[in-house]
Amino acid sequence: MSPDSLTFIFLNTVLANNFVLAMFLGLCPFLGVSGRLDTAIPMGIATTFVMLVSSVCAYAINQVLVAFDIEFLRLISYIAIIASAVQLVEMGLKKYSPSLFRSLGIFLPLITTNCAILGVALFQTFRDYDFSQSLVYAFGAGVGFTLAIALMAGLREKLELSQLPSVTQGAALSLMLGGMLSLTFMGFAGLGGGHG
Amino acid sequence: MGLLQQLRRGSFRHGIHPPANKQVTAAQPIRRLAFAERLVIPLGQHIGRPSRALVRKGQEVVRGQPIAAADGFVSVPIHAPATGRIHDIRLMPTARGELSESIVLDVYKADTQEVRWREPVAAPNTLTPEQIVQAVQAIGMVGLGGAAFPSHVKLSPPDDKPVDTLVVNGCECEPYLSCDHRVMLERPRDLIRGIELAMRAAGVERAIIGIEDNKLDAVAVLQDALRDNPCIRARAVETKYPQGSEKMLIKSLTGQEVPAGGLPADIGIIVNNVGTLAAIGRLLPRGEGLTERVVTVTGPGVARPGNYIVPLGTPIGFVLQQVGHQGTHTDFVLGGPMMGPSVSDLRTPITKGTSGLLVLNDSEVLKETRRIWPCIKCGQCVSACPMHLNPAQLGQLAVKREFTRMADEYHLNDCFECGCCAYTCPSNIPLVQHFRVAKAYNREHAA
Amino acid sequence: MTRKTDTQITWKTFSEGLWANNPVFVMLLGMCPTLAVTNSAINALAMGLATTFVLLASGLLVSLLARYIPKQVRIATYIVIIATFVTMIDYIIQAISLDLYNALGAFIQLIVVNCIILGRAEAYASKHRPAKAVLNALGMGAGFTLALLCLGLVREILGSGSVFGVDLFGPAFQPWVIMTLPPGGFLVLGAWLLLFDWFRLRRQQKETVTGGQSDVA
Amino acid sequence: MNEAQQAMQPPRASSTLMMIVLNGIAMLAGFLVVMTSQLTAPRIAENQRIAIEQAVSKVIPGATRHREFHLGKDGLRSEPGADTTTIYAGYDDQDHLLGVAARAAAQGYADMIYLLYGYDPTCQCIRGIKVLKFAETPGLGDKITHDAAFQSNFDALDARLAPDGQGLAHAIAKVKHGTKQHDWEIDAISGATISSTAVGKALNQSAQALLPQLLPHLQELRATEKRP
Amino acid sequence: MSKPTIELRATPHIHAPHDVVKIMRNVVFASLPMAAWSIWSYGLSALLLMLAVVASCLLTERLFNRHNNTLGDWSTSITGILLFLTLPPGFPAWMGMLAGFIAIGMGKVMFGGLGMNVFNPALIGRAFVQAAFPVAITTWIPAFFEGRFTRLIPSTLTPPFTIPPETAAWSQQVAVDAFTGATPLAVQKFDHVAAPALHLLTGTTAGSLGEGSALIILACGLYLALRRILDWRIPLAVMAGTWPSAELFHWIDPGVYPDGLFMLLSGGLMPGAWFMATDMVGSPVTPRGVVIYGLLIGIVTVVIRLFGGLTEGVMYAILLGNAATPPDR
Ligand SMILES: Cc1cc2nc3c(=O)[nH]c(=O)nc-3n(C[C@H](O)[C@H](O)[C@H](O)COP(=O)(O)O)c2cc1C
Ligand SMILES: Cc1cc2nc3c(=O)[nH]c(=O)nc-3n(C[C@H](O)[C@H](O)[C@H](O)COP(=O)(O)O)c2cc1C
Ligand SMILES: Cc1cc2nc3c(=O)[nH]c(=O)nc-3n(C[C@H](O)[C@H](O)[C@H](O)COP(=O)(O)O)c2cc1C
Ligand SMILES: Cc1cc2nc3c(=O)[nH]c(=O)nc-3n(C[C@H](O)[C@H](O)[C@H](O)CO)c2cc1C
Ligand code: SF4
Ligand code: SF4
Ligand code: SF4
Ligand code: SF4
Ligand code: FES
Repeated sequence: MSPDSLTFIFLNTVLANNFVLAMFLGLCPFLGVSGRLDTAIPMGIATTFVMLVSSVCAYAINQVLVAFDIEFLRLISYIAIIASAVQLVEMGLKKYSPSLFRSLGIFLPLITTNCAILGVALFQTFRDYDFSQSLVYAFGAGVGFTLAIALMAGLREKLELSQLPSVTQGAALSLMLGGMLSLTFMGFAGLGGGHG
Repeated sequence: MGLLQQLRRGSFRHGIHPPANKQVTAAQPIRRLAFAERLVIPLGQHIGRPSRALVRKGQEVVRGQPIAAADGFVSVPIHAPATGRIHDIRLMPTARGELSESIVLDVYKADTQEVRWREPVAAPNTLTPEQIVQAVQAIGMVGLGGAAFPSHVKLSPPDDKPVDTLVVNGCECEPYLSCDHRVMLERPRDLIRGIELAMRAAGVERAIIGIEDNKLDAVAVLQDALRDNPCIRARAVETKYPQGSEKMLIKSLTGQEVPAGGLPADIGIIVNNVGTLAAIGRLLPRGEGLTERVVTVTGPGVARPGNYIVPLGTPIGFVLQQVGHQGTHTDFVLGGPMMGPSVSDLRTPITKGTSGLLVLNDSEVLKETRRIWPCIKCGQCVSACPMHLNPAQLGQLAVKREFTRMADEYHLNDCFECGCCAYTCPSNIPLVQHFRVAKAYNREHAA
Repeated sequence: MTRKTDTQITWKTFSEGLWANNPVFVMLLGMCPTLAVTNSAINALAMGLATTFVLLASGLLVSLLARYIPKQVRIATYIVIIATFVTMIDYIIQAISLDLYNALGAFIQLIVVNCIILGRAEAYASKHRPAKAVLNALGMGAGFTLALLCLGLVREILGSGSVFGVDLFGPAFQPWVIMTLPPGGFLVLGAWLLLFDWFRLRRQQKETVTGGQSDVA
Repeated sequence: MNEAQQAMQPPRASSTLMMIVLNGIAMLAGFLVVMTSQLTAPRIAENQRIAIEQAVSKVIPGATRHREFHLGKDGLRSEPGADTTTIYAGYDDQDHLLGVAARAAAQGYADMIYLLYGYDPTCQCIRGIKVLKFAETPGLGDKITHDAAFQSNFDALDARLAPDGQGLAHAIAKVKHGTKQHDWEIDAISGATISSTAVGKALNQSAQALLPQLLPHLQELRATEKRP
Repeated sequence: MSKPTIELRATPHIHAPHDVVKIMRNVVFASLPMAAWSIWSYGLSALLLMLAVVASCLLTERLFNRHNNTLGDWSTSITGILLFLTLPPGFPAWMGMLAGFIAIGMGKVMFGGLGMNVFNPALIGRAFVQAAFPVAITTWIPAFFEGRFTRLIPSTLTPPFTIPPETAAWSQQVAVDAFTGATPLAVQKFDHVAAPALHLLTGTTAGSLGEGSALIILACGLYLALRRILDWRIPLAVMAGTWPSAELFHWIDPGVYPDGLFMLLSGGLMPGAWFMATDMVGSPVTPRGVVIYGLLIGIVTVVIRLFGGLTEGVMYAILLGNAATPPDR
């Protein structure tokens, strides 16, 4: 599989280089909003959505920046554009699909400023992805994030019924769980890579 | 529980196979037990409103005489189990755990104790359905299978729920018990008469007697007696606990499922225990009240186990004295080992719903004093639960006192406390106990 | 927006971020850079200093300008300010060492979204005088750097057998590769938190002398 | 975060002060950023140059200076174009062309492996590689950067062109550890077969594409020899 | 008749004869033949490693669980033995002990002990050392080497925290003809030569200590399945996930991808399916959940083996299965 192919980019971002478990992006929601499956999954979906939006925005704005040779404004413009785009999307949702807004809307402002979103924008730029690659990359990142946060939420829900020792009841447990999940995802390392 | 077996014999999914321990008692004919000096007759022996006492302290009564009257439709009268004098009417311990209003009767020792009081009845085959229902109530019949639900109520289904099938429950799936087995062997005529009366009363055309296949002799006896009666069939079903639970038995015999939270009547079926129908068949034509019942007295702690006809109200202490018992740690169980409650007070009386008196002594009792481990998620309970619940999850929720979640998300209220889950649990988690607490809590907080 | 009247500068202004409200260990903020770049002590230090710089500069600017910034665009303005300083430090690190820049990767730019910085700008700097804001930012930055170093040191010692690149144990040492890999980040931070929780519980147990309650049910 | 939401909404109180402040901040931000980027630009460029120089001198033994070219379909250019490949020509002190360095990349065990390799036109072989960026496992895959035995594969890795000039005579490929027989084979590192394979793959892909394009222009590179 | 103590008990008054201790003890017994085979194949080194790993597990459990005695339930010993079986022969004892410490400390005690963990403790231990010491854990020693009962593999007694010595040369020197140090999976993956099924069945190939003979594993697993100690659906579902997916790829390109039987019999699939996927603590409780879980493990294993960077994927697949086990139903 060629490392530039869309399938590879997708699988690689979802599994081998999972945004959360291997790239350390989006950890705040991963640790903070993974208490219950029924919030984690909408959170994941909302994040995926915002990633797609910001990927498109970042791709467009980067074309402009490169054209005018003002790359030093990249960070500032990315963050401003992403924030406003998400804001627009949120307002649009509220107006045209109130039901969708109710399920995803509460997460949108939370997501605007997290590293995973900006990470998608920055990494796709660093990797010189073209438009379709960028989109697939953003989608893969979102799916990977959703997968990780859903697994985490499932585990934490299960543990809710355990009699945990008092030492491990806090955030430490979440981190340890994250570590073990990350260990598990190491199994996917080299997926599609050049063996044989 | 292969599929083939299920097709051949009829069965339900899940359930357990505890050792039956029935051989000793099932092999012996029913015997009669002596009268105790003093009988304790609770007014609330059945489900529904307790009966109303008709007698006063000091009054003399003869055997068979009504001493308490039905209080409303879902209630039955009580008849004096022996000739004697009313000692008192007061609170006494009962199998239900709490103290309840009971008639205490001093038995005349010298009396022959024949039934001296009968309501005159017409020939049974001339009775209308209404008259049968009335008569069933008048003789104080309740379900002898354990639930003690007034039988006449079952036999008069509401008009909007027509019934077409009578399922006769001869499973006796609880280990140790064999009273129904003996009744089927020894009183098939009474049983068939009772079935016919019940069919007429409820207006059904068809009756099926379901009997676990460890009692094939009973199947044979009944099939023989029913040779020229096409409406009543006797069928063997798989020996498996809780085959005798009405929902399971209906599934095994007819393939139909009683909807969750519903009653058999919802799918046109009524279920009665063989003991109940045999008693109706025997007592109703004579106009006699229910004054005694067959009780299996057994267990490792009993010296002379067997099936005994015991006058209602006999304290278990007296029964035990008669049959002899031993052991330094004893667990007295009223009913079968899976669902019967433990009693600690030897004055507790045998009542209409008592099918067995089981004495578990040291070997069994100490074995039960086992360490409780955390749930290891082995799933044994899940594959045992006949209601297809998830006892493991329920149990964990119960520990965290998430009682409402248990009911709302995990169908706690479908659990009928059969005990299969707790029986199989390798961690010895007292699941049924957890569920009882949860249900009680939910009931209290429902208001 | 009421400006706090107390202008007293105390030790606590500084030390709050160092320990009691340590952004990583106590508030669990800025997790991504914390875990991503701490596979060696030098990276941890560089990241900590870079973040401190942004905290400090943005804190100062926000504190100076706060009273002139209209409420409606407050956050947007802060973000722009922060992004400016992040861009600056990004270039500065490139100028200092390309190797370091490559090791830290995009995480320098991701300081922009580090919750600590916006949180401090919003919750502290905008409500305090510049001197206090700077001192507090310094404390927070020091606390962040300290936490990163805690992680970076453990991960480098176990993962490479060295401290700041200086070999500790000689060539026979078997490195624990996992420590430099992603799971190591999670596990080491988890272990630190466990350790702190354990100490905290022990102290609590000593304080409230209750019956020896066992940890494990 | 809620305020973030609020803040994004169109300002209600549109006062001139607000405009001034906003503009002021934007200008300040722009000023700071531009200033920094201007101030650091020379240092950064110098850093990059040093990095490249070091890399080039490693993959082209003996090279002391290098020049950057951009190879496209229409030949060598000094400015990068849309479809050009950057190459570095390495010269010794006497300005003799020693070799040409180019980048190559392939998917390794954990992520992409980026390499610089040096091609020596005299021996028609690859004279050295330098791993620029990688994320292989320390202790295993990272041996490609420093394992002496592995590096010695590239002392003279055969990269002759096929007679038709359209590709390599022998594809560069890794073979299992200890089974190298030909000059165009790469002896894999035992325990890091995947990383070794990636190196082989990267070199092969790049050389197959680049060398046929490059060789016709070697003279041009040499032509610069005499120029200072 | 003396007055008896009357016990008041909740229903049911009788209980099935099994309990946790008996179940665990049976699993220990069932895993011993595999351990014995590994000791037969690799000699003293294997024995020593086993003792070290099990002792480390027991000590860790004791260390963290001083209040109630949890050593008696045998489950810790199972973790130890199974962990040992997943390690390569010649694995340094100190690394084995670290794995045991991590398995019990991080994989089990941290969650509250028996029954509370969400991941398979033994595999957490294994995954940790695999990521920590990737070289040591992919160093294979040929089975039945000469003098295995009189001398140790040089790496076994590596001093703590130091790099184990190279064993490649040593292996060649002591190898009995026809036994090589490369695992069948690696040989298949990199050279596309599949080992014959007979060798895999009888365990004359190199590999982890427990993956020697598929026949013995199968027998031990069947024993547990017949005694209803493990849920037979899990190993069947794992194999049902593995075989068809492997056959599918084999059908697409027989030259590169091995056939289903090879997939089933090679590597850790057998012990994984019968002994590790079946650890009920981390697996679903409902029959339907169990089948999905098994299929997932089987398919992920094939994907990792065929397309991943690693030659073996069973461990990661099971851990993923554990993680994906839903919280209820
Ligand atoms: C991107 C993101 C950032 C967050 N940042 C913070 C934070 O800075 N502080 C915080 O307390 N919670 C943070 N959270 C966690 C959620 O807001 C969490 O639901 C909330 O703190 C719960 O508070 P409550 O239980 O008091 O309602 C964040 C969550 C997300 C998704
Ligand atoms: C777990 C369980 C097991 C039961 N087993 C039997 C049984 O074996 N035989 C029986 O007659 N009734 C059994 N019952 C009671 C039946 O469900 C049903 O109530 C009874 O057959 C009705 O007949 P009756 O009213 O004549 O007693 C059982 C109930 C439960 C909940
Ligand atoms: C934690 C871990 C990290 C690994 N890292 C690498 C790596 O960086 N490069 C590599 O080629 N293989 C890596 N591997 C893969 C194995 O070593 C694989 O078995 C090996 O590449 C097979 O090659 P061999 O046939 O030469 O032993 C890694 C394996 C593990 C468990
Ligand atoms: C069938 C069966 C399989 C088991 N497999 C494992 C295993 O793979 N790893 C392990 O640590 N414990 C295993 N155990 C033991 C036990 O379940 C384990 O220690 C618990 O996970 C600890 O909570 C197994 C137990 C049984 C009954
Ligand atoms: S507990 Fe048993 S006997 Fe009592 S009502 Fe329920 S099913 Fe009937
Ligand atoms: S007592 Fe109840 S459970 Fe037991 S056999 Fe009779 S009906 Fe069935
Ligand atoms: S007691 Fe309730 S939960 Fe348990 S097996 Fe019976 S019905 Fe199911
Ligand atoms: S049988 Fe007991 S240990 Fe097993 S899952 Fe059910 S509750 Fe848990
Ligand atoms: S630091 Fe990454 S999401 Fe907060």
